[in-house]
Amino acid sequence: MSDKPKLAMYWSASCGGCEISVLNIHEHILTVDEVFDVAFFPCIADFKVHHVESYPDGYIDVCLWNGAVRNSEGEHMAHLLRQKSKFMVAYGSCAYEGCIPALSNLTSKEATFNTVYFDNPSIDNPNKVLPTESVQVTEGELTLPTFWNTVKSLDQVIDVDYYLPGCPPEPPQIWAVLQVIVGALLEGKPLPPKGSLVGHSGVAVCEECPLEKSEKTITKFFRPYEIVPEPGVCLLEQGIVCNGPATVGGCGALCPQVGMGCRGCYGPLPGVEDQGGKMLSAIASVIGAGEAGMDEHEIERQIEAVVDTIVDPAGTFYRFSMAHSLLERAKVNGKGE
Amino acid sequence: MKKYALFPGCSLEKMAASYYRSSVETTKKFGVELQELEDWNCCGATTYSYIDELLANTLVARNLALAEKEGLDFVAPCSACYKNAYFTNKYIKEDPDLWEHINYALEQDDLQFHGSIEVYHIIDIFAKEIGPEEIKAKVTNPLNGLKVAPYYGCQIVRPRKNGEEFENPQFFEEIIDAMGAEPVDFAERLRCCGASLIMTNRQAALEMVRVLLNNALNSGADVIATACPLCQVNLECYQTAVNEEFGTDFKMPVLYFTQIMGLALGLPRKQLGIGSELVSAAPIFSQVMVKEGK
Amino acid sequence: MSENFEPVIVGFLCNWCSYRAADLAGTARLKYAPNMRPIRVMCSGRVDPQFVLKALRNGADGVMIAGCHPGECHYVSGNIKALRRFVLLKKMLRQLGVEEERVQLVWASASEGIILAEKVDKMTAEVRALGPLNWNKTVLGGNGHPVVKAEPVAEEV
Amino acid sequence: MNEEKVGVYVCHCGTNIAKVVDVVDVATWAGEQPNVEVAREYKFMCSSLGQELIEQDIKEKGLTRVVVASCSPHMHEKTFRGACERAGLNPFLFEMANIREHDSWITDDKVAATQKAKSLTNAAIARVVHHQPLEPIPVEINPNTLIVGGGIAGITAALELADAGNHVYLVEREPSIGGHMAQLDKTFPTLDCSACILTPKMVDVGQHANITLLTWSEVEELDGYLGNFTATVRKKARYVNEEVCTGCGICIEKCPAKVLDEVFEVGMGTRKVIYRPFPQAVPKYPVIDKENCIYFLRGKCKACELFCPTEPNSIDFTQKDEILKLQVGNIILATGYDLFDVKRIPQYGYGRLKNVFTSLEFERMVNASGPTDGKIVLRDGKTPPASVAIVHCVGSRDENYHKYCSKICCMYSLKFAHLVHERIPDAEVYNCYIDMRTPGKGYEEFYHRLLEEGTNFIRGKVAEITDAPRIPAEEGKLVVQVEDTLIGRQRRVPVDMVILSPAMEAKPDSKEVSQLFKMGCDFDGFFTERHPKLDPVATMTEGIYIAGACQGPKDVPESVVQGAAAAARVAGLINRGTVMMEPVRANIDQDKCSGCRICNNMCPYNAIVFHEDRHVSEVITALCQGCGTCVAACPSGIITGAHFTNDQVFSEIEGILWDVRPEKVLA
Amino acid sequence: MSAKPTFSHEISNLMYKSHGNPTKSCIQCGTCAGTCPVAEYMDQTPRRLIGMINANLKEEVLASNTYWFCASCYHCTVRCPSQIDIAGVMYAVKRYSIWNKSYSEDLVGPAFSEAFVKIIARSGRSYEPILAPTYMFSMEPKEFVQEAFNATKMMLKGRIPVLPTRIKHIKNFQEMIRRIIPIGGES
Ligand SMILES: Cc1cc2nc3c(=O)[nH]c(=O)nc-3n(C[C@H](O)[C@H](O)[C@H](O)COP(=O)(O)OP(=O)(O)OC[C@H]3O[C@@H](n4cnc5c(N)ncnc54)[C@H](O)[C@@H]3O)c2cc1C
Ligand SMILES: Cc1cc2nc3c(=O)[nH]c(=O)nc-3n(C[C@H](O)[C@H](O)[C@H](O)COP(=O)(O)OP(=O)(O)OC[C@H]3O[C@@H](n4cnc5c(N)ncnc54)[C@H](O)[C@@H]3O)c2cc1C
Ligand code: SF4
Ligand code: SF4
Ligand code: SF4
Ligand code: SF4
Ligand code: SF4
Ligand code: SF4
Ligand code: SF4
Ligand code: SF4
Repeated sequence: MSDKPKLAMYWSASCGGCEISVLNIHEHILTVDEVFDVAFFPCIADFKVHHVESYPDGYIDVCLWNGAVRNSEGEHMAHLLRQKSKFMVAYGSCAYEGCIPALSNLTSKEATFNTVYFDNPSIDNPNKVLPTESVQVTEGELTLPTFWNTVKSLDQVIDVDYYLPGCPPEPPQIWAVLQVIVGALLEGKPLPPKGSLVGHSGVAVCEECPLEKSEKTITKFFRPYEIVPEPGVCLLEQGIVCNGPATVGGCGALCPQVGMGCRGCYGPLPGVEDQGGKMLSAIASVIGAGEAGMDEHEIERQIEAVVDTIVDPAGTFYRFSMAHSLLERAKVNGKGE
Repeated sequence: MKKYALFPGCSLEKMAASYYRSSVETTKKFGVELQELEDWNCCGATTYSYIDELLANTLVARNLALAEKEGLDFVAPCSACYKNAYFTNKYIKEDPDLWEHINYALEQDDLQFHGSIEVYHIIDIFAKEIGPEEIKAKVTNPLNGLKVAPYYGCQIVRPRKNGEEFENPQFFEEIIDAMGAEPVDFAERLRCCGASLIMTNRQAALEMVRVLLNNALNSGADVIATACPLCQVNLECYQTAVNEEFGTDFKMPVLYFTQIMGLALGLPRKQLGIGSELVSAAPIFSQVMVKEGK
Repeated sequence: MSENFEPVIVGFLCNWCSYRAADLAGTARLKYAPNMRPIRVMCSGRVDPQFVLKALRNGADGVMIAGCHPGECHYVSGNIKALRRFVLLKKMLRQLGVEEERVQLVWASASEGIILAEKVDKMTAEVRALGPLNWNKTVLGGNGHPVVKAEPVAEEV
Repeated sequence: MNEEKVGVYVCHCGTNIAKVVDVVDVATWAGEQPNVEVAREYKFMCSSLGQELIEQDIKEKGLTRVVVASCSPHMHEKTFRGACERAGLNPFLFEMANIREHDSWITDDKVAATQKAKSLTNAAIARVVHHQPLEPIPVEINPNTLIVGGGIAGITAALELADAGNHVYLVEREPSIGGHMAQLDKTFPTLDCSACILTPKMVDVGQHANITLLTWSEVEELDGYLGNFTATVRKKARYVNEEVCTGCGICIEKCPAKVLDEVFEVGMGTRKVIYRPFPQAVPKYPVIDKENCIYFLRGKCKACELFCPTEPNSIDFTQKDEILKLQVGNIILATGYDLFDVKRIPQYGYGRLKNVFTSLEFERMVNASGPTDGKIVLRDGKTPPASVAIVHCVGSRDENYHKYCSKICCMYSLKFAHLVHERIPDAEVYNCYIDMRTPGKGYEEFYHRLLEEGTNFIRGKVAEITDAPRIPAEEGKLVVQVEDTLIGRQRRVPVDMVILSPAMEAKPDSKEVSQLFKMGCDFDGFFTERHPKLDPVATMTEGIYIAGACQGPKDVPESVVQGAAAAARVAGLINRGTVMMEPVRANIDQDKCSGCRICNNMCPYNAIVFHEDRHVSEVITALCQGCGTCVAACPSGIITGAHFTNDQVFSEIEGILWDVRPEKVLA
Repeated sequence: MSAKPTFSHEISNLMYKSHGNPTKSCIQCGTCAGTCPVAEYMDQTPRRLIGMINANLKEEVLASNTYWFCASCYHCTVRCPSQIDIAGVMYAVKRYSIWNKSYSEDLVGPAFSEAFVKIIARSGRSYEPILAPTYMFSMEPKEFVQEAFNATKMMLKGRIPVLPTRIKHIKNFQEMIRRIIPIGGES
């Protein structure tokens, strides 16, 4: 191989959209190809783990890790790639904060398996077969990785240098970040401090969102299918839960612009510890119920009536950030595990 | 048809059989069925509490649990039984330890108290569940001109503390009014008749009866309506004793309000148990034209 | 559950009412459970749900938010905002498996030292009955991660 | 890690803390905590020696932060901030841990108390390193004052301020000032005539150049803060032009419509539809009661207009309510009280037994200008009673109604007894009381006078009043049934007249009023003072004061004292011109505000404005009171609540949970 | 705290919390005694009895007839401004005296109560003819004649049962009672 900087990208617990997003940076992909040597990128080239194992420590310059860590294999690969890479980038929401896979932190491994292997209407599993971690066959022992109860973000397993939010990250942001890295690698330009969240606007999505905003008083919430939003008006004001206010921008407010409330994939604003908690606070604050002067119980009853229309608060406010939230997971059956 | 578990209590078995019958007959007219609680036990009147409050509560809880088993709300025509049931129901729910203890005892009788039913006095059924409007609509024989003294006594209003109800209740008056009769201004209507003292302090009890009879008479009543067998016996059966003691000459009929209601509904006297009085109620029949049904 | 488990409850007390109610309870030498550790905020409306989550995450067995009665807020209606947030937070905490008794909102005006003391006693007993929460150990199995505070990079697009 | 040097001082408070908390242990332990430069314990930190200890350490050890673990910050925060300031440290770099009120005083468990003391101290240490130096905010005081309620308390306050040269707006709901005192006949204990002492003061108010009197008016809205309030006042239409009316009263004479006067005469007398509540009313202009006016009801009459002698005519049926905006710096509330509705105690028979009266009815009855020209008579209007029972504590000292003692009723009940003796010398008077409460200058002496006058005092709370006789002597009488507890017998006292002395209670709208003025009222509805002993006229809201019976049961002398005291407090502020306010304020980082507008309707003081052009929100510092509601709401986390920042509170949480927190989060 | 509880504490302890405030909160206002329809016949008015309890005058309280003469009308209870359940206190003292067998000899109340309880423990229901003799022996001859006269009249009108009724699973019922207290077992 040449002495060009080495690039790796690994796909852990995730949908793979992040891989595609890298390829989706249009003509810039040519620059990437020009600048880097690919050292490991199972999605586009046939590398095996033993290739990586054979590299000296720190051989890979930049490793883009996509996906949450959900089982023992992910953990192993994370440690391995950390050892072999100079810069470890948590690429995309799954790696950064757990994303959709981490929603299973709201329940237990058993319940997840139940859904996946038994209860799902498309499943036909009369013998109730579950994957077994170790099976003896004539050829010897076959193993599967251990499936964890809790989904973790990458930084809960290894040390991470940079975070790039988004599900997936948006091309201009990816390109901007790559430029910074390339500048550093090739021209010795300064890098942002270790642990930085990169590739976002630093201000909430609402700033990029062109919809008209006014003071908010919400008396009923709607699920997306229950309402046709009035064009041009802030969705939240119409009772459509939009996480835009609590989500760092950089995406260009793509969702709200097409009538779909921001789901929150870019994660919280820098300085905010818990995206769900903050969004919850914001939404609850503008509930239009319970005016001063009413009877205490009446106030509570009215508020409850409005809150009832938010069907799944945990899933709504932590859709992308469950693993990285303050509580990280739910307590199930009186305990965590 | 709305159904209730009727708790007759010891006195309704015989001493106040007329109250039992008239209650069943009159409620029936309004589509209400009173079904006697199967295998009930004495609720202890007030006497149990003298000895052991926990036991008293347990006895009552057994009856409540029986009614719960049937899925029926509990109705007692006797004010003392009602008071016991009402408060036991309340106390147990307020006190988890008591609840646990009582259920531990009830286990022996294959019963459990869940606290899922309401407790009513029979007069609540008329005053609140049926209501004066409906009574008025069903009255076929309005008791025009009959002056009735509504005697509340103690325990249907006390020791509950809901607003003015315990010092200035009106529901009895409203029922009498609905029957077409005239409720008189009976100032002493909330005063205790002394029933529980008749055995233990006769002198006091008789004076208490005198005060009530005197006030009823002064207020121009033709008859006293009661809603409790103990009050009825006390006010009626001891009139002779009062007359002897105080040199008075009371001949005040004392009927259960259900009996008077029965008359207004046109039920035959017999069905209402009229005739077993010790002070004849005959004068009131001659006074109001009573059209009896069959 | 250890025999003599004593819960740790973090209390967020409004400066104007419940903090003063706690002062009053002390001045009146009322004896109540020492388990609630108060943090003063200017208004129950200042209580960010993150505070509650943070306290639970950091080992509290319960969190009490205390403010003035509705209609008596020193800042007019901060407590109503607190109530709105609390109702929604409670719903979410239910999903997260946190028992209802562990996070409570109570009203105690400056003169209600007795009420505050009673509420603390009651809540302490309730949480004691539930046992320890110790989120990091029991729920996360000791694998809790340090919370990362990220700094944004200057935007270049 | 932070470079700050923290000094920690653990106070014994004599034995108040040290008896329960092992203060030495706490101090030693604190000394080992990160950032702590020095930790000491001392007997009395608030003493001058204690404060010097802090000052010395700041100077000698270069402390940059100070923590005192002692009593409530409401007690001594100011003291210790002062010590820091004197030593050249910004006072906001100080934090207090309350290990007395919240710890040593609430438990006897020494181990738990010491542990809690460590938690609270550690929380303060963790927090204080994140503190930032802050500067108090100066606020200018508008010299005008608004006084709400024109009873004796409000009148006194208005005159005090106005005489000192300050402008006052006095807003009164009724057509005349005077309040309850104007309804009274004589006032205890000296028995001077109420009108004689009140009228001159009312006239002063009416004529004072510095007082704008707004009767028949109510405050509808209040904005702003100490020094700069804006009150919106509705001046209801009087239908009489105050500019031209001379108050001659001819219209009143000629008006053909009479109605029951339920306000001033409490239903004992009548008044015309165009009326003055009472002859000495201030202002003198009458007012038309629109609800009952024949012209307004049927479009005909106008007798008042016809006979009005002024030119132009003073009657103006087209008058509309006026809305005024008043700019004031301070507000005094003197909205007074109401009497308990005696019908809530049915066994006393009011409303059913016609010769049962309330105290205020009796006051009107004995008043020479009242409906019976001062004659004490039964409801029939002619028969003087031969016996009168006066029932104390009606609705007071009773957990079923009001637990408190109304304080004034014993005294006025004695006054009534005296008035009956005076007007009907042969009458028997019975005062049924639980305890005779007559503390006050000359009050007990008054009681003794009544004992000598031959009043029958029965110590016992009346059980019931009935008209049902049990013996012939009771026939045709009201029977008061009561235990005479001093002899231990139940008594039935037959009388002709009963006077009930009802509890003094808060105005029915006191809750709304307290909300309108953004201050507190207690469970009973009386306005809450800042401190029950040391600050009884201030409220928790800066710039709002209270005086008179709206704060709690009170007689005239006490109402006057409070009115004057409130005025003095306000005058002090006006004199200072500017006051310094706590810099606990919110601030929006406008570079990071997304303009989502979540915070826009959070602020009760409308301190948050949205800039449409730049799409960002901003806090107007002068309006912000620092509640932090918007801080908690902002989903971007970019509103900073000074002195209560997220960093500070998060660190405090971590610190307070020092003994249970997961090690990793410690960092 | 091993100090012996005072009499007033003992009485308070005999009442469930739902029964209002402890006697200690009495302000001696006399509403109870002013209300009580039996006050005239009591040797101490209800207020004084409460006062005596608070003063721990145990002997005097137990010797009083007040609590036996209380008709349980609850009128005092609903009126008490300190929300003391006076009628409940009367019951508590009754219980105390029965357990300690310390009521005065000439009272009918205790004997009547015990007789009543025994019958119920035996049959689950009460039965007036058996009950009558247990209390009548204590009456004046004139009263006895009247009582017998009344009873006969009622019997004639069919208002007194000839035989006692009893409940079905009396064994279970008695077991149930034993779980609460051991009384009733021996009869
Ligand atoms: C029967 C009786 C006899 C008494 N006798 C004596 C006595 O002999 N000696 C004695 O010292 N005390 C006596 N008092 C007590 C005395 O009446 C009070 O102490 C005194 O009146 C309290 O004055 P105040 O100004 O606080 O309240 P108030 O007199 O009640 O005045 C309050 C004023 O505020 C007005 N107001 C209320 N709300 C508003 C609003 N929202 N906006 C505008 N205006 C409003 C009211 O209309 C009223 O004019 C007696 C009281 C009673 C009931
Ligand atoms: C045992 C007791 C307990 C109490 N408890 C309470 C309580 O719990 N709550 C409560 O509210 N109140 C309580 N009080 C009442 C309280 O003490 C007084 O109300 C209060 O102290 C009065 O304050 P003052 O300033 O008017 O008078 P003082 O406290 O007497 O002050 C008067 C000052 O003037 C000085 N002085 C006197 N004459 C002259 C002179 N000619 N020249 C110069 N200086 C002079 C005196 O030396 C003194 O320092 C209590 C009183 C007592 C006796
Ligand atoms: S729609 Fe969403 S992103 Fe757009 S302004 Fe409203 S809340 Fe913000
Ligand atoms: S500082 Fe507070 S705790 Fe210390 S001595 Fe002073 S009052 Fe007591
Ligand atoms: S118009 Fe109205 S106020 Fe004038 S005289 Fe006629 S009724 Fe009286
Ligand atoms: S002042 Fe006298 S009458 Fe009034 S509440 Fe107090 S004790 Fe009762
Ligand atoms: S902190 Fe925010 S909400 Fe509170 S007063 Fe200030 S600006 Fe208004
Ligand atoms: S809530 Fe925060 S981000 Fe939104 S407008 Fe207000 S300050 Fe700006
Ligand atoms: S009524 Fe209540 S407070 Fe008054 S004497 Fe009786 S027990 Fe005591
Ligand atoms: S309950 Fe007893 S003490 Fe009370 S009033 Fe009735 S009889 Fe008297």
